Amino acid sequence: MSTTQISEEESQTIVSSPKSIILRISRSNPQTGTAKSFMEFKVPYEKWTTVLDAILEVKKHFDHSVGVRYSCRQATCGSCGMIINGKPRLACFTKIVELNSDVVTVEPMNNFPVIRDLAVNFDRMFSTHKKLKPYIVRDDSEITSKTKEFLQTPEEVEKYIQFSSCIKCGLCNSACPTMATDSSFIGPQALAQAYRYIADSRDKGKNERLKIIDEPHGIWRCHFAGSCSMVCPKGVDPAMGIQLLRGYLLGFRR
Amino acid sequence: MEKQENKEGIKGWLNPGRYGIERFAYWLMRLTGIGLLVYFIAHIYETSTILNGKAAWEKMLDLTQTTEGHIILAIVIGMCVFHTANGIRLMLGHGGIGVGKPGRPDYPYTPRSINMKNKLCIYASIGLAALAMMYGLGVMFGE
Amino acid sequence: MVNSIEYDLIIVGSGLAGLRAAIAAAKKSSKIKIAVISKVQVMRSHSVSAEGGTAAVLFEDEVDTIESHIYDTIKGSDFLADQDVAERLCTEIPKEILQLEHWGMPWSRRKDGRVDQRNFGGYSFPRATYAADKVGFFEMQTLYDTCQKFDNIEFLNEWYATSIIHDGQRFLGITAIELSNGTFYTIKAKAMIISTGGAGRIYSYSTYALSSTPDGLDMAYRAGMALKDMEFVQFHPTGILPSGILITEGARGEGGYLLNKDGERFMKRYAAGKMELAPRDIVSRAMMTEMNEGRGFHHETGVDCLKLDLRHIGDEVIKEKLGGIREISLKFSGIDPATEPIDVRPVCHYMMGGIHTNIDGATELQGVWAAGEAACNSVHGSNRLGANSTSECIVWGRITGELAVDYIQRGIPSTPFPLHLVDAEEKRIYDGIFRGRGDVNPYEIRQELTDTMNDKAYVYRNETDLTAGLKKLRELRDKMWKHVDDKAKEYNTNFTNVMEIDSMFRVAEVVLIGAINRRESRGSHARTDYPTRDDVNFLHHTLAYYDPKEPIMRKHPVTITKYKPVERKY
Amino acid sequence: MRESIVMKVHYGTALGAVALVAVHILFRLTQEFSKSLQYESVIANYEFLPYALVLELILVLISIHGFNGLRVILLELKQGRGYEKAVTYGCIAAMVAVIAYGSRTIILASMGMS
Ligand SMILES: Cc1cc2nc3c(=O)[nH]c(=O)nc-3n(C[C@H](O)[C@H](O)[C@H](O)COP(=O)(O)OP(=O)(O)OC[C@H]3O[C@@H](n4cnc5c(N)ncnc54)[C@H](O)[C@@H]3O)c2cc1C
Ligand code: HEM
Ligand code: SF4
Ligand code: F3S
Ligand code: FES
Repeated sequence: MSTTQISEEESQTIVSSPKSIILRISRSNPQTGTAKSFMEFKVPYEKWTTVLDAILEVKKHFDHSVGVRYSCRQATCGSCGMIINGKPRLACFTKIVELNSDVVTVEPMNNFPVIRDLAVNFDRMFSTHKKLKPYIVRDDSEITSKTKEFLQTPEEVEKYIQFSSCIKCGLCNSACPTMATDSSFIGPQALAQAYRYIADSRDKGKNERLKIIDEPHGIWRCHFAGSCSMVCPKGVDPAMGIQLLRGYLLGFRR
Repeated sequence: MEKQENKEGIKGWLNPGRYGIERFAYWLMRLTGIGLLVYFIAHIYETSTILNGKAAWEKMLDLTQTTEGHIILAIVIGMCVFHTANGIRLMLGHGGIGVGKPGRPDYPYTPRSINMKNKLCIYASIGLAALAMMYGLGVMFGE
Repeated sequence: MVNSIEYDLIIVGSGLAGLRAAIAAAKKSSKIKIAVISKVQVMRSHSVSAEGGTAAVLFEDEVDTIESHIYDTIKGSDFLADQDVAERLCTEIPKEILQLEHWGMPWSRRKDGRVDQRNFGGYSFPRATYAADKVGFFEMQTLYDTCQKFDNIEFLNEWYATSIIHDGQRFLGITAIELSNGTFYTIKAKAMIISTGGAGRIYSYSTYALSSTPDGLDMAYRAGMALKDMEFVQFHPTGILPSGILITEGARGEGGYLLNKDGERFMKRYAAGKMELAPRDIVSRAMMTEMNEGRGFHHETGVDCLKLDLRHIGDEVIKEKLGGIREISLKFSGIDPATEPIDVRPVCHYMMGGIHTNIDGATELQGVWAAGEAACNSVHGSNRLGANSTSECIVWGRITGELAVDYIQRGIPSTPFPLHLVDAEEKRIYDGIFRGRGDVNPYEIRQELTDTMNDKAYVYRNETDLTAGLKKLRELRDKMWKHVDDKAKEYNTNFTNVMEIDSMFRVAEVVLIGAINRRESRGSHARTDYPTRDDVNFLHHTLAYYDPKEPIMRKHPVTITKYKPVERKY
Repeated sequence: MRESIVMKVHYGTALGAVALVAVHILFRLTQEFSKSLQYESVIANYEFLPYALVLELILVLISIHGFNGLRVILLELKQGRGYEKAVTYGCIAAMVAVIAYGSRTIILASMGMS
């Protein structure tokens, strides 16, 4: 059996691999009361095989019923966040070889309700994101026939572009220690987005957003543990965004 | 509820192996905060015995001025120094100072808020705490 | 009893087209209840992968003209585009770029603060509006975030639509499964917009997201709508090995070279005027020719490839404008494009064909519109220019969103809901698939099917291969693979995977039959046995209608306004 | 109350405490450690009014800071309307109790009531 999906015009070349790992997949189905247990599979890999490839290999050939969310396989859609060998990561952006381990354990992300196996429920994160008004707030945000663009220099773009790279994968929320116990905390994902829009020179919604995050389970429940930034696969650095955001509330910044 | 949300729970507060020194500092900050609060309450109770006259005060001293007492006091000194020093770092950080400037991230991404400045401050806080503890022990046992 | 819910407008598919439609509709009327249905979580749609740019004329005050954009599009299409439609695209898109800008899109800027543009294949001027090399991602984010303003847009995340219910004349609703708990629903509605995107996963070497399967096309096809021009499949010149992840055309737009084994910029032999920035069909054919004639590199995975050289562009420009592909290249091939050329090979990338619509995006069924890659309003003809697809998604997203609301507001007489159709659909998927029996692994069948498409209907095609492919496809289809081993209701991706495979067979068949029938070479469809364009016999669109036995093929005229077909040279 | 005001108080009390605890400790260091603990010298300290004032301030600031810190931790630990109310009021009550008890010592001792 081959792991690769390469094929070419003339004929399909199968590259067989001598190397393999044990993939341990966490299985559970809370809706039917099936408790968490691990299933192990021996999966061959190449130097380019990602953890997602390995899981899909299992799904293809060993057990069709593995519940896993995926789509883009190139770290842009944010579907495949999970705990891999103990750390929150994107399965499609983690190569087996990087893990330096003969055993790869995959579990659903922490701090999200599990739907089944590796798939978790994002409802709360999405609705929190919505609550923070993640859009340009100003009266003339709709164009008319005479509209010209709002000018913005490359330097002004630089101020928010990194926060704009968030793929809503939820890894940061899964890593944050506050999220580990506080189910009402806004969380790093949404806070970073609040900052993304406030830092945008076109936006005028700063005060509205600051009001929303200034509540007992708001921005103050971040203690600058920085774990969110460590796991973020896109370099968003939510920890920085949150501290800068708090700067406004503390009067360090205008 | 907690189970359903797959929360890590209190053990999720620690995880320094997974997330590094910043996470350790976070946890130490909590621990020292609580520790100091406990000491503080005890200390107020301790000092209140002064109102009951010299005998009571000295009885209390007998209780606290022991080897264990001194060790506890040294730990409190350490906690206080760490909590204070790290607290000052955090206050600056929370205000957006020393967390880096936003800008285009380049792969492989290294978050600017997790920087040497902060790490050094954490190490310094721990170092200072250790020094203070040793100094305290020196003073207390040095006679 | 089947669960039933009701909306005014349902939008199936939440890519650029679907989200733009949702905003247009919500803006037009806050009273209309809108549902956006997507089999993935809304913001995870395939559109996030679009990299290079969105074509629009923004600098009419400097050099560019809309007229030129129209002509480039038509010439790029090898004159199979409907010219009135191309004109609509090019006149509408500049406004949309500004509207996105006003909603927060982080377009890359010029020093003077205006929105910047870059070069792209087949255009006479730099016309691809870009945001580094994550255009689709940022557009999706802007639209998704803007949707949050409207309280009458409801997202049905991870709902899999299975069929369209109508009474022969008018649209009445759909059936769908909520994946998180496996509940089967009928969703009644007054109007529908199909924006289920492309179906490029019928090829195994593909830039598409793994979710880009033809379920939406198939749904419309089964409901009696025609699929148009499905034989035209675009192969992008630069996919990396082995995953097929895209290296954007923007890389060549910023000045990248394509090199063969001899270190030669071979494009000079195929399109001396435009070199690497010729339209994609031409570049891909050139690359296949180079490799077939032995001037390719042998990649360690066993296939041939060529090199995309960006070294002369410089590290800083690469980081600034091509950060995404730098990340992909470093991660997946361990190559830093600033110091080493990237291994690339033509890869399935776009489907010009789709659900047959008119210039307004209206399908043949009253109350149903189609927009985006799932639709074929014939703006791209036989070959799409890079950066014109996101433009199309946005323009027709808005148009169909507004028209659907108009239609709903005009009032629709109520008709009894044909419950027997819901029963029939329930039987089809639950008895036919979920409880199906068989011993053949459906995932292996899928692999074989997609490999066959890769083998037999790739850049260069011929009668023998195509008919062999069709034969193989039918053999595979008749094997016993229609069964679902996972019996759980909750998040049963095994079930959806098998339904996807089912739809792949019908749509792949149309692609192959269309390709067999078109005995000419036009745009992306290159027949080695008929190497020239034949305007006498084939200047027409292909329509395919569903029939349980075999698709019924028809012809449909091309709208030509000002531009007479001429030989296409770059 | 807005959480930002509470937290500003939290930071403010921390800063105040830094200064005052420094004074408190330095004051103790002016004497030899064991001597500083002797009944007479402690009483003398209390009776030195400015110092008593410093002690009172420390007491108030640290109580506010410490119990607010406790409130924060407890809020993060568990959620729910009733629980959160109980935590908030519980912390305020405990804070008031500690301040009252501590103040009693300081006031009585400084007035030489012992
Ligand atoms: C790698 C890549 C790069 C590209 N780069 C560019 C570029 O630079 N410029 C450009 O102009 N174009 C580009 N394109 C093309 C362009 O991205 C796509 O044509 C466009 O994004 C399609 O958008 P869409 O809205 O039609 O559908 P998609 O974004 O494909 O969305 C389809 C939606 O339909 C949903 N769906 C499908 N089936 C079902 C079902 N059965 N039930 C419920 N929901 C369903 C999916 O969940 C998804 O939400 C690129 C394409 C690729 C593959
Ligand atoms: C004297 C200097 C002190 C400084 C500069 C200081 C600073 C801080 C800061 C900045 C925080 C917030 C941490 C965060 O939100 O992440 C904090 C929390 C806390 N402090 Fe202090 N503090 C000091 C003294 C004390 C003392 C003496 C006590 C004990 C009574 C105490 C108890 C607490 C508690 C319980 C917390 C909450 C812990 C947490 O949220 O992590 N602090 N301190
Ligand atoms: S901030 Fe980073 S980790 Fe968090 S959701 Fe966004 S991309 Fe994921
Ligand atoms: S991990 Fe959590 S505590 Fe703050 S810095 Fe990140 S949100
Ligand atoms: S599959 Fe899209 S991020 Fe991993």
